[in-house]
Amino acid sequence: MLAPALLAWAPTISAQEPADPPAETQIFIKAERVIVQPGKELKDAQVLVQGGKVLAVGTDLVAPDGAKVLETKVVCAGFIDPWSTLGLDSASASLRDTNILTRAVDALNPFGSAVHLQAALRAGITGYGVALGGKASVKGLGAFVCTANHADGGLDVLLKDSFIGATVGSSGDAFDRIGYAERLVKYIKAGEDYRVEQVEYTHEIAKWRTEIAESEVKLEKDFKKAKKSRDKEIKEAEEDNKKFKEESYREDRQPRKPRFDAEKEAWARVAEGTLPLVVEAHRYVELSALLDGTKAFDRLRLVIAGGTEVLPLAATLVKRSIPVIVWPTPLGSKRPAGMRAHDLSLAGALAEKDVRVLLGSGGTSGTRDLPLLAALAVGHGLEPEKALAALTTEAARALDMGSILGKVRAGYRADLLLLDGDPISTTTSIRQVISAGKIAFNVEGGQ
Amino acid sequence: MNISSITHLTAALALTSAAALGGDSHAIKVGKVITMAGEPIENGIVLIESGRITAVGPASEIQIPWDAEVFAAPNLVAFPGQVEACTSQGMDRANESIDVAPFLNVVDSVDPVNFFYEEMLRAGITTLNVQQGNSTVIAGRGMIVKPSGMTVAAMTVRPEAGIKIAITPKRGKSRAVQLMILREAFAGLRRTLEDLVQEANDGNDHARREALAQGRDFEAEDGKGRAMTGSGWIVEGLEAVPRASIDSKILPLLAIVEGRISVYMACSTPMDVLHGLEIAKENGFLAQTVLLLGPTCWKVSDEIKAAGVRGVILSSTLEHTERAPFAEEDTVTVLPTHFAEKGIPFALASQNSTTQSLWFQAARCVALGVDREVALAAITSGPAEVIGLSSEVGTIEKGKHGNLVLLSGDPLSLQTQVRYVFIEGKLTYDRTTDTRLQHLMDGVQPEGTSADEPVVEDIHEEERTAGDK
Amino acid sequence: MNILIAPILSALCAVSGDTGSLVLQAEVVHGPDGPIEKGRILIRDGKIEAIGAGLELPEDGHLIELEGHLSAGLVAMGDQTGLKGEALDSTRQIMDGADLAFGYDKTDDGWGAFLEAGVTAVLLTPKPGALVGGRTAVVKPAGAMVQRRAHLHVCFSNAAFKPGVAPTSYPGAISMLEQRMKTPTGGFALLGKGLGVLLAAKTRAEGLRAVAFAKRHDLTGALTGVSRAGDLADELHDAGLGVILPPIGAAADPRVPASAATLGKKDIPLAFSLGATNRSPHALRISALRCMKAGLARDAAWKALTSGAGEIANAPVGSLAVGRAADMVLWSGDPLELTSQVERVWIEGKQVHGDDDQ
Amino acid sequence: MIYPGFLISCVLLALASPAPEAPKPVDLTVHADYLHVAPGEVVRNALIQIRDGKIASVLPGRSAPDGALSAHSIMAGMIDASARVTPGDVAVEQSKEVITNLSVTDSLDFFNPAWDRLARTGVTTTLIAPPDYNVVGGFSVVVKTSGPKRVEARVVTGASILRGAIGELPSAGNSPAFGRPTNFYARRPTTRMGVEWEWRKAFFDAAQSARFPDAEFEGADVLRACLAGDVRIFIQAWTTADIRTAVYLDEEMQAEGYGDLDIVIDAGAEAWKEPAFLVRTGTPVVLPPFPATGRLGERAFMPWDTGRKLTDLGIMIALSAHGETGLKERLSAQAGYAIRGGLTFDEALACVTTTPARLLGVEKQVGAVKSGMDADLVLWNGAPFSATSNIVGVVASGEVVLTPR
Repeated sequence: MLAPALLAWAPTISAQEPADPPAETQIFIKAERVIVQPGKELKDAQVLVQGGKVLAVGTDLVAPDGAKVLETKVVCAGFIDPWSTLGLDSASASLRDTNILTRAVDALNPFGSAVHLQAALRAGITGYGVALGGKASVKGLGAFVCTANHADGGLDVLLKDSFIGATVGSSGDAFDRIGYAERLVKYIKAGEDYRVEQVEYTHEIAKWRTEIAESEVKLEKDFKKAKKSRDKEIKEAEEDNKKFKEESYREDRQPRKPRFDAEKEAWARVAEGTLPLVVEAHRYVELSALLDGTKAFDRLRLVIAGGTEVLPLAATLVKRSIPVIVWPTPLGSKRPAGMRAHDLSLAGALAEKDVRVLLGSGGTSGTRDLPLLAALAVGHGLEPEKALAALTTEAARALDMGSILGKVRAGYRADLLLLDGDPISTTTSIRQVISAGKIAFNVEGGQ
Repeated sequence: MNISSITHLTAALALTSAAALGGDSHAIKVGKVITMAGEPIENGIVLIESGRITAVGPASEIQIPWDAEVFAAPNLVAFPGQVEACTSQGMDRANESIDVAPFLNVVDSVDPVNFFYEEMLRAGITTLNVQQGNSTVIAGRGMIVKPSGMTVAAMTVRPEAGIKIAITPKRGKSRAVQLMILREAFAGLRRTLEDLVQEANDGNDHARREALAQGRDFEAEDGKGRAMTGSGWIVEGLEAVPRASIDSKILPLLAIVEGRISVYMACSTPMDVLHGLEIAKENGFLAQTVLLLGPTCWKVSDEIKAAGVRGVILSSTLEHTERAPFAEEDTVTVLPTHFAEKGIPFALASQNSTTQSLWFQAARCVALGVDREVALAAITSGPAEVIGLSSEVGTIEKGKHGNLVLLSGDPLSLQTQVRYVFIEGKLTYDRTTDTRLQHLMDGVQPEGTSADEPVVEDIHEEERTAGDK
Repeated sequence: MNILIAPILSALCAVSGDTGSLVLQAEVVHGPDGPIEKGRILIRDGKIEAIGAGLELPEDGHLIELEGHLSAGLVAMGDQTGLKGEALDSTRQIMDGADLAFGYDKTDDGWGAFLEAGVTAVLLTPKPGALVGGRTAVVKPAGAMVQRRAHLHVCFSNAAFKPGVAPTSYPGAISMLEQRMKTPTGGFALLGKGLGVLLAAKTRAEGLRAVAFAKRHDLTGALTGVSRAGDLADELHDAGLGVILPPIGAAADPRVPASAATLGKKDIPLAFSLGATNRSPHALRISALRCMKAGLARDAAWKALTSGAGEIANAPVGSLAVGRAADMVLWSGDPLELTSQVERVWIEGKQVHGDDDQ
Repeated sequence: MIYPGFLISCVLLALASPAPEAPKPVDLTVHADYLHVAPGEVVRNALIQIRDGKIASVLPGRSAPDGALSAHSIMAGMIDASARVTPGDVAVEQSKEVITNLSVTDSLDFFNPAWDRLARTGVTTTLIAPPDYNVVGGFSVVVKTSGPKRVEARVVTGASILRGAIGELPSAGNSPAFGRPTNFYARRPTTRMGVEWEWRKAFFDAAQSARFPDAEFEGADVLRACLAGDVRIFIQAWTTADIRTAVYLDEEMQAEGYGDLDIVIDAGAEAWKEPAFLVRTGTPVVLPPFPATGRLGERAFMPWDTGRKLTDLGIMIALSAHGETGLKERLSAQAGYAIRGGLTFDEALACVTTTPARLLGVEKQVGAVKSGMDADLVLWNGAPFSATSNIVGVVASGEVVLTPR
């Protein structure tokens, strides 16, 4: 368990950050609107926060004495960027020598990235999924990190193994690019086989040991007899001075232990669905190749990132409930040649077809832009409610955080935004950002 | 009275040893002895026999054995030979391309005729810990040498003295990959040992069953191995495996985990330090870890203090200047004072024999506000401690190696010169015969020299520049 | 409002029986003097004939009531769309006679993106890479040429230096320009006579040199490319120059939008460019928004996207003023709000983008 | 005739508007246990009063009033006659090998953090020269290392100093012109010999142009001004061969009756090898930073007692750090090394204050702590230049640029 303990060591991100109230201090928020989750709202409601969690949400709560009271127009859950490279040391954001064992947490540099982390926090992003190596075909273990400081001042890593990141078709000709997809499928298959092999071994070895144990008991029982006959044979041998020969002993060979393979072990976790697999792919051919290839693995949890040309495959995505992390960035003429211009309308179009849509920045400093990108997506046909869901509930769910993040709900982690308007509007400004129950950013500066 | 009797005794010893060793007994008389162990001694005498100091004291109290070679320098100051706590110079090449290569040994790379040792000697450094360079993951075993002798054997003070582990990625590697390889190295070691134990046990069981079947009496061979020790993790039952039967390639790794060999850990950035300490803790070698810190690592000094490593070596950059992204002002951090204030004892490192030699580093520390005693310790007793040789070198005390430097004045003054250097009692350096120094200081071209000075590579360069970005 | 109506009616009598006119009404019309609730705008022959609340419908015209905000089209500065290879001639260092207008290709498929983003005027500039890269032009996406010769593009950044070609240095470049200004010919002769100057630079030091040059020869125009021009506010104000800000990306130094705010406070004319890399036109509104968050006043930001940009572009674009070509955008909401969609775009009264249910 | 290079900075001066960062002159009092007014002049317990960026008065035997900056020792702000803070090759016009009508001024970037760092090392005045990729690179300029980030606020009017180089650099990158040259690097000089030849040619042509009007060429006036001794020439010459060349050039011009060049050797690492030439012509030398290990630029070699040797021969020397600011490279460290090489404290002090001030023609304004001069002070926590003392404070034109901790 390297991550939290270790990274909690890094120094506080911002000097001007207000001193946190002691963990016991309660925060009581009164708001005109509390967006519990997209589509579920409370008017003139209150939120009580304690010990890093939301203690209660209601319309008739009263402030306990000693609680710090905040008033605002709107409260909603902190935004989540499921697809970021924020906090990585600059070199590691664009690696190519990664494999499934490389870990994003090993490249997190809270010292170099303080400015960007702070900017993201101020923009309302309280948590993000981070993976290595911009275009590496296998990026390795992605982590889930918070933008605000850990209680002891460092980066707050909620999950050091949140997902596996991969890329398909980042380079090469059409055939190479499909090749990436096929290779990915091979890896997963290998992982699956490896798991099977291990299970078989454990059965065999258990069986072998019991059999041997039984025969051992028998041998012990027959030992005296055996000893007698041996002594007898020795004597006989001496008499007709022949050389005494031990009778040979045979038993079933012990089953061979399968050679340990760290990479296959990790791929096995992907195959059995304990780790989601986030694959960046853009072109139709590669996307369909990937979807076809992974059909067989029914426990695999696939997430598509980018997905520029994924629209025609919407049906499949819906059927297999595969979410798409859309990157609604105005690419302009920098868009890769031969890709259709979906960059801004894609989110809306997918959502229309009931595909689970997430929004990601795919960048280091870009993370702070996520709310802007969401607004642009709305400006191109995504329903505001779906946009908010993409930034909160859906993102949390896709990265195994659904049970503690993304909602303003009792028991959930208190990552909250206090706003003076609609969360998705770009003219709204954020009054306070609460992370793990502490005021991590306050527009008024002080407490 | 007491003292004189002792000296009689030593004299007697000297007589016998003189007979045996042909008079290996020296008395060095100087105006002042800075022992770095207690108050300086005016008009002091240092007695050295068979390479070791047998007595130190004021002339009035020390009786010189009749057979001792007396070296009188009433105007000079004796100072302990300085100790270079970790260097990668003086080897034919500093790095091997293999990532994990603890089976290598710098003994095969140390180059006795390298200019570097001459330079170090000239600067008054008499003990050097030579470790592989930083472009590695787990390096070969290093050694401690003295800058004199024509063969590595002659130079050797301690063989097998530590292993370099680099947390800072080796050239062309990323942090994530570097750390993956490092973790995998130890995880691999553990798996291998576990398998060995398993095999050994299975082997024994089979032998026993065979004996039962054949009706023989069976006494299980108890493993000639040694049980595993260590504070990180332990593989039970390793005693069943004779150490000799373990692949010699991984034995040094086992030595690390069992805490039997020092680790010199190269960390150029604070994040490296955090990862490094974690890995050291996981694998139980924190206590014999020495950190080689880049200029930015002051940012985690609290964690370093808390971790309780064996030692800290500062890079030759003593003042760190950086401009935070989007900031208008530089932030300047004075490293030695910072660590001194945090109560973390540190050793200094030198880059070259002139503007960045150890004594000059110490002088700069004083200039930057470090207590004079602390600064002097950081180039003598401090580094001796760090390399685990404090009982042998670093101060002028009875029982230690006869390593001293005779200076023309205060050790930290610009005008002071290194006049003579004694290593294990032998006069090893004499400024009056140092033609290359005359060349450097006075522009006198020594006959038959190609006057092309060695280029001493600056191993801390990238860190220094890293800070300023 | 009556003041407005009177002349219009007379105008209508005058032009009775011609092709007819069009009156648009929107929830809000962003006129030259600020937003007008339930504003109306009268268009004839592609020109704006009147604007105001409660304009009466001339009998030959018909009224379209629109939902959302109607505003002038945005003006994008410093772009090379449609210039293809023409963006920079590498054979010469000084091309004061070269008109980018000749490189303008209205058929370029890149223009669609501009209409999608509500941009109706674009200032074409050469890529920096020559000391004097040519004369800029103002065009409409897939439409007409508005201004063939807007500025002389002079590059004060080190991008202007090529190995083996004079000048190789800042001092060399400046003295070369000084030489040309002594006895001006070609483009230099037109400076101040209708032709503005576009001073391209990157660093603040280069900016200072550029501004000093303009001041010495009292040239009008704008400084472009200096992201932290705010630090030069006094010099800029003193020399009466405008500023074209490079696109403010996600990674941008927070001091960049802050510096825009500084310029705003000093009333220095502002506009946003798309940079040399042909960013998506959406970058314009995003940049403006960032500056607003950093303290640039709302109407200053809006001006920088429209009329202010028009002035710097040295062309009659970016405003719904009477007499101007009817280049308009219908937004689903507040144009400075990224969630607002571009519903329709008109150029010279003709709808060129959006669903046409006329 | 004004040279275009200057014209620009002059115009800038003309329109000098109060720049945003312009420091409001603040009155300041500084106290020193030991004040090194100038080499050889020490005042105990001195109180220095500063008004409008100038030193108003120096009062001996005073105790430090509350709130006054104070330090163990104080000396004048240092002057580096070869600071080399330029944007690099874009600071010198290479389209001709001899450039006389341009100034490096038009390339300076005062937003560069290097200036603050330089100021914090106690260097308050510098000579900035065009980099040495040309034979003659144009005019240098004397600037302050701190103050408003505007040229007009930083430039100090001193001697007009032309910059040139002998040795490898001016010919580096040039290639002989085969067939039709594609760019101007296909030209002379391609060797040291060529460089030497270009120097001669330049001055010979200039001398001719004085006699025959039709021999006039662009920039000849500047070269004539050099021959007349009105413009000083800093020549970079590392090795003894190059130094010799420079001296011969001067003597040749005299012999021909063309005039008398006012030459200063910059980076004269090997001046110690054949000092006779320099003694003969009374040519001053700016020494490069001392070598940490091995050799210096162009494989020149400078022993640590160079300062001592040249001073004994009466050759005027200044020290330089070439703009380095590291603890062990900065100018104050160079003074320390010179002392290690045998120079006395006062000699070393002169080498970084009064002497460079004279070489730059600004000795009336900077280089000593006297009333009326710029309030440029370096505050030490011990004896200046000693290995165990450090610069703890710096005042430049009355502004505190490094505050004692």
